[in-house]
Amino acid sequence: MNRLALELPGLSLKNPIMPASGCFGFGKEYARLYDLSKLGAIMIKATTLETRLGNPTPRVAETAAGMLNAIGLQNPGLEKVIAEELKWLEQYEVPIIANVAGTLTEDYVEVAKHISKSKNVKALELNISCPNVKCGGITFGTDANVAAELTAAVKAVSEVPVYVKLSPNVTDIGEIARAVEAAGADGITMINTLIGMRLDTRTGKPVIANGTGGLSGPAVKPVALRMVYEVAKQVSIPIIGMGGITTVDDVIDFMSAGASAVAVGTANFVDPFVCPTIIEQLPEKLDWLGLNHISELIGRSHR
Amino acid sequence: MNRLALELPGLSLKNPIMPASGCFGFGKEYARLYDLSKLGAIMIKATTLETRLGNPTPRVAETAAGMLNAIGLQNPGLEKVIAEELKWLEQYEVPIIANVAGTLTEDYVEVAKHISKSKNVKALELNISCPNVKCGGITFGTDANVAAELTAAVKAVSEVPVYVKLSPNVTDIGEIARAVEAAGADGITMINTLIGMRLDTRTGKPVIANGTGGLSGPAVKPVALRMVYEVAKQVSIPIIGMGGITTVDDVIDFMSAGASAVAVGTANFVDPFVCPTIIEQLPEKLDWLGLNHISELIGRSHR
Amino acid sequence: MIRQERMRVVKHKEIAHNIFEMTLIGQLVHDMKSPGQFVHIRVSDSYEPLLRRPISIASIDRDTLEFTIIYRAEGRGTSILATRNIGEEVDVLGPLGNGFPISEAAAGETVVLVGGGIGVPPLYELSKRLVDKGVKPIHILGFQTKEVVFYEDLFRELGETHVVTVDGTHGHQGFVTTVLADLKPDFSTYFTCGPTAMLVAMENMYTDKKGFLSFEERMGCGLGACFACVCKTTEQTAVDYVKVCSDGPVFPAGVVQI
Amino acid sequence: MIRQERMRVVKHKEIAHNIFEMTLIGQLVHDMKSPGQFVHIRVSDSYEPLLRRPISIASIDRDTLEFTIIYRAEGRGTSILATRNIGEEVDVLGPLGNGFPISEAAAGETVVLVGGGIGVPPLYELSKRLVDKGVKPIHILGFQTKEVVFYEDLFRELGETHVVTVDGTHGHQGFVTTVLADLKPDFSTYFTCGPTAMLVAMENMYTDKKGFLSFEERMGCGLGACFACVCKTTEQTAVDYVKVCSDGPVFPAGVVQI
Ligand SMILES: Cc1cc2nc3c(=O)[nH]c(=O)nc-3n(C[C@H](O)[C@H](O)[C@H](O)COP(=O)(O)OP(=O)(O)OC[C@H]3O[C@@H](n4cnc5c(N)ncnc54)[C@H](O)[C@@H]3O)c2cc1C
Ligand SMILES: Cc1cc2nc3c(=O)[nH]c(=O)nc-3n(C[C@H](O)[C@H](O)[C@H](O)COP(=O)(O)OP(=O)(O)OC[C@H]3O[C@@H](n4cnc5c(N)ncnc54)[C@H](O)[C@@H]3O)c2cc1C
Ligand SMILES: Cc1cc2nc3c(=O)[nH]c(=O)nc-3n(C[C@H](O)[C@H](O)[C@H](O)COP(=O)(O)O)c2cc1C
Ligand SMILES: Cc1cc2nc3c(=O)[nH]c(=O)nc-3n(C[C@H](O)[C@H](O)[C@H](O)COP(=O)(O)O)c2cc1C
Ligand code: FES
Ligand code: FES
Repeated sequence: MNRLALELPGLSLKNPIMPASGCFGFGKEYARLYDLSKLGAIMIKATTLETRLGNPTPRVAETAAGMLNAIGLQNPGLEKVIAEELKWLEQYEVPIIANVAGTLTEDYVEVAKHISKSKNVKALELNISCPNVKCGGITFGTDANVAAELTAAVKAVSEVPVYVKLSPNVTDIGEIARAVEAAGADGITMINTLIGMRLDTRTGKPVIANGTGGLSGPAVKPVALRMVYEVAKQVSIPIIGMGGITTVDDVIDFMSAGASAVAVGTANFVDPFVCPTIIEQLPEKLDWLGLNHISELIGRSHR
Repeated sequence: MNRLALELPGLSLKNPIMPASGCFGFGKEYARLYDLSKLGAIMIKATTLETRLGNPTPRVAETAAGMLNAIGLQNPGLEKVIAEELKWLEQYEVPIIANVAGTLTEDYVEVAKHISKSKNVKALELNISCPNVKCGGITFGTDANVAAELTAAVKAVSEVPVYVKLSPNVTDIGEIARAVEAAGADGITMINTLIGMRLDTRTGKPVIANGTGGLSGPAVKPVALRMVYEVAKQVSIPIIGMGGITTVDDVIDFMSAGASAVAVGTANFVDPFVCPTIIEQLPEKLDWLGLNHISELIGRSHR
Repeated sequence: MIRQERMRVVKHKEIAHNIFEMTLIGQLVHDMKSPGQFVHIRVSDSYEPLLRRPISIASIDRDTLEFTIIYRAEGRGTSILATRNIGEEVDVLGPLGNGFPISEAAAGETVVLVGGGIGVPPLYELSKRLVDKGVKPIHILGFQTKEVVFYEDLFRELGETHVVTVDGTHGHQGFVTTVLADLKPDFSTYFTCGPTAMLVAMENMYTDKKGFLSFEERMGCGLGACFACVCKTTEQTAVDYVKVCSDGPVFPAGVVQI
Repeated sequence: MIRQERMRVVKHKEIAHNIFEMTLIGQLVHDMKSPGQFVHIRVSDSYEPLLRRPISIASIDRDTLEFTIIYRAEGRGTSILATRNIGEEVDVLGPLGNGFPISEAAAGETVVLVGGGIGVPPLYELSKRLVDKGVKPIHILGFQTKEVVFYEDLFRELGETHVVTVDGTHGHQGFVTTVLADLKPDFSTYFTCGPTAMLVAMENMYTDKKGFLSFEERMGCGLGACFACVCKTTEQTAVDYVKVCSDGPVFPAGVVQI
């Protein structure tokens, strides 16, 4: 028995660990470091209909136990992602979760329709929560009705289950979660980054060229955990939790709070081997907790 | 000329540094360490109509570069605060900002009416944003209309200027800021804590007895700074900025983003001398920046 | 006076499994009054970890301006503290709180000092002071297992000492209360510091005796300002609550609701 | 191969004001190929500071498995790195990126190596390799002021060396371009690393020459995955952008839009 294996809509996971979107590119760079087939899944960089060049640099800034980024959804565009990146990823035994972004509903629908046909794309992750693009992205993520409509539109065309990625920059994340569940979402991924800012103390001007950026890393873990805990109480579709996960203990915490799997973002920059390391450490942690199977962790905070 | 002196509604500040509410009690403990007259002002612990005993312990938990608290507005109640705490504080040359909390609008009004008559209370800070109490507090802080109504009701009875303390746990903090400004607020203080959670990895249960708590400390600075920056663009009343301020550079950053003064919370626990230390360092920092007066800092990010 | 001082490490060693003894030197020692007071230690100059750690004062040497703490390196903070080398500095805030009242025991009396695990350290300075005063201490020291026993000989030098381990690998087997039940000592006052379960057991066992208990609670400021470390009091008490950091950590039996 | 390794510090000293030279030993040195590559250093095991710091490889000794970096201790991260003692370990990821193409200079040719401030270090290994190959380097090294000049003698051992300081406190006064304008050296190729303003000046001065420039950009992963360090390219280029960490940090003149 594989003590770490889990089944989620569309996803047969060897283990619940996957790199978060935007923190792993399309896998090529990390494939030089370890075998990507070790991963539970891979969430690829946001894909949009057309090529995007993203925001001006500097695009990242360090903060206390965290970082800000304003990459701006840079990606080669749908066509190239399918023909080159996803094709290349086929050599690995790992399900791909395609992070889908856009400006208009039609963009999302178009990307979802095509990318969901790729052989190794087993689920979509609707990025309705990117704080770093002028329109689209986060606007979809902060209004429950808009989020629900987009979810329904994408569900109508997708050939694989659809997960919706929630923004933490809202008054009531439970409301958005319930709305997308009602609209047919198969799962939820959360959280995207908190909007933040850093100034150059000398000049008083923003360090990030874009002005604001998305805050991620250990600093946001308490906020992410609280939101996962809250949403888990309100929906019955599975949650893929993320936000500051850096250690195997963080994984335990997110699953205890109600996540069925987790994603690791920023920590990949700190330790590029963090995902395989955590996967290796998980069985021992289960022993320490006296658990047989990873699924026993899910939602134990609520019991 | 005092290079650090500033005038805000109701407040003649020797300097822009004040301890944040709840992180300095009513001053007695820190008075054993240094002369409170050095401070720009003091924001006292939230005061409610009746004595409150607060939440069960543990009430605090450490997180990455931050902490969670769920004190639950413990305080001796209006009468004792006026008769004992404020009375005792009269020996110092320092304006007091009274943090006012309650469950119903009437509670706020009642506390505001009486406490604003105290000799050394030069302004009120309406705590519409405490995440750690069952009702009142944050419910007032997440709906612009409710916040505006409460502000107007308190303004009607207060004998001193009224500052409203905003919650960061909202989709659009600018909306709330504009609403309370329109309702007559004389100033804004921000931010209160972000709602967060920590779990005991072993048991899977929350570390804080209350379940969730308020996140503060350096971890939240990027979020606080971004919100101050945003609100400064949208209102013309002054902002007292806070959230993670620990060093003199943090003070420069918040004032650059648009704060007219700042409050220091969690950092008092790390270094009880942090406020006087920052005050001492400010003139040298102004020299470094080539500025004559602290007021030149205010909002320079926007220029 | 409470001071914040960068104190120099003059001794530092592991005296039992994961249990460290650290001696620090500095002016702050001048102000250390009663055994049972504690210091609030910042283990790192960075934001990680952020909060100070409360640690009891285990012994004080006013002549050399040195004092000693004994701590278990367990979590993030104490593990970092354990890496400090001799000659390095540690940021100490203290002395804080109110310790054990020596005045409550008269010369010639017998008292029992009951410690559990990392609750044992403050009893060492307490015992020294009591002995100085002519009080006769009986020490009952409880530990999990042999590996984590410390200071047994030092306590023995001061008076009758019984060590008990939960797993029986050293001394008696059981809990401090097991030993007390067997021993049935004749004494006027007890002083105790250790896990809450132990404090409860002590209060229950000696409802008729004068006792002083040292409590632990998560802390923010350590000064009495933040209301993090509040404990409810029992009905017999005039106040509704006490703060462990500034009203305690030592309270007479019957004050704190446990 | 890119490795992550805890490497041991074998030498560490301040060689100019706030400029440190650190030598590390480990397996990772096996894979260091070209001068101009860099390593990504984690200065602390805690979350503060969180991100790695990119630092150029200044010299490589494959026989002893040692390599050297030279860095300015300025911000939070590098200041912590500066406190590392000999014998301690540092978490290094590398070697990363593509360095200067030695193959672009033929034996007997003269090349100029132009460095500014902390852009000087990678030119040292480059110069050694060029000299080994029979290429004749002319070094133009620019610094702010006398206090921060380093490696002057080491470069002089390898070839003609001109030092210039902005304030004229050491060597010539002015910028590297001031020296070049005076000197009017005859050369085939230039290699340069330093502040962006310097790179711009070099490109503008030698539009007709073959040149290779090493760029700096804020980094996340250092591996090419996060798109933090992207630079727009000029119109002459086939791609829209390049990543400094994985496509660079060294690019031929005319590739990066500056
Ligand atoms: C008055 C007092 C005296 C103490 N004296 C000693 C002593 O002499 N020797 C000793 O080894 N320990 C003592 N403790 C317990 C000691 O404070 C904790 O073991 C220590 O704070 C744990 O920190 P950490 O970095 O190992 O753990 P972490 O898990 O990193 O701690 C996380 C947070 O929880 C707090 N915390 C964790 N455990 C406790 C606890 N038991 N009590 C209070 N706060 C806690 C920490 O201070 C920190 O804020 C004392 C506690 C108090 C309140
Ligand atoms: C390819 C490359 C090679 C480099 N080689 C050297 C070298 O050999 N010697 C040397 O002294 N410096 C070198 N630098 C610059 C060095 O990376 C920065 O000086 C260093 O990261 C600053 O960190 P800090 O902790 O001092 O500053 P902080 O202010 O604490 O840095 C905050 C954040 O900004 C980033 N940052 C700050 N300045 C720079 C910069 N100039 N370039 C990239 N990121 C920056 C840091 O990496 C960190 O993420 C190089 C940079 C790059 C990109
Ligand atoms: C550099 C960077 C780029 C990101 N790009 C994307 C993206 O393209 N799409 C997306 O949905 N989330 C993106 N994110 C958000 C992460 O997927 C993740 O939700 C967030 O960083 C919180 O997790 P962490 O704290 O583990 O990093 C990005 C994050 C970072 C740091
Ligand atoms: C222990 C603690 C108690 C607090 N109590 C109050 C309070 O009573 N009223 C209030 O308005 N804010 C309260 N706050 C919030 C702070 O005033 C401040 O808004 C917040 O902590 C952010 O600032 P910081 O990061 O500097 O701590 C409290 C914060 C802490 C840490
Ligand atoms: S720790 Fe702050 S009141 Fe006790
Ligand atoms: S630093 Fe991540 S792509 Fe270059």
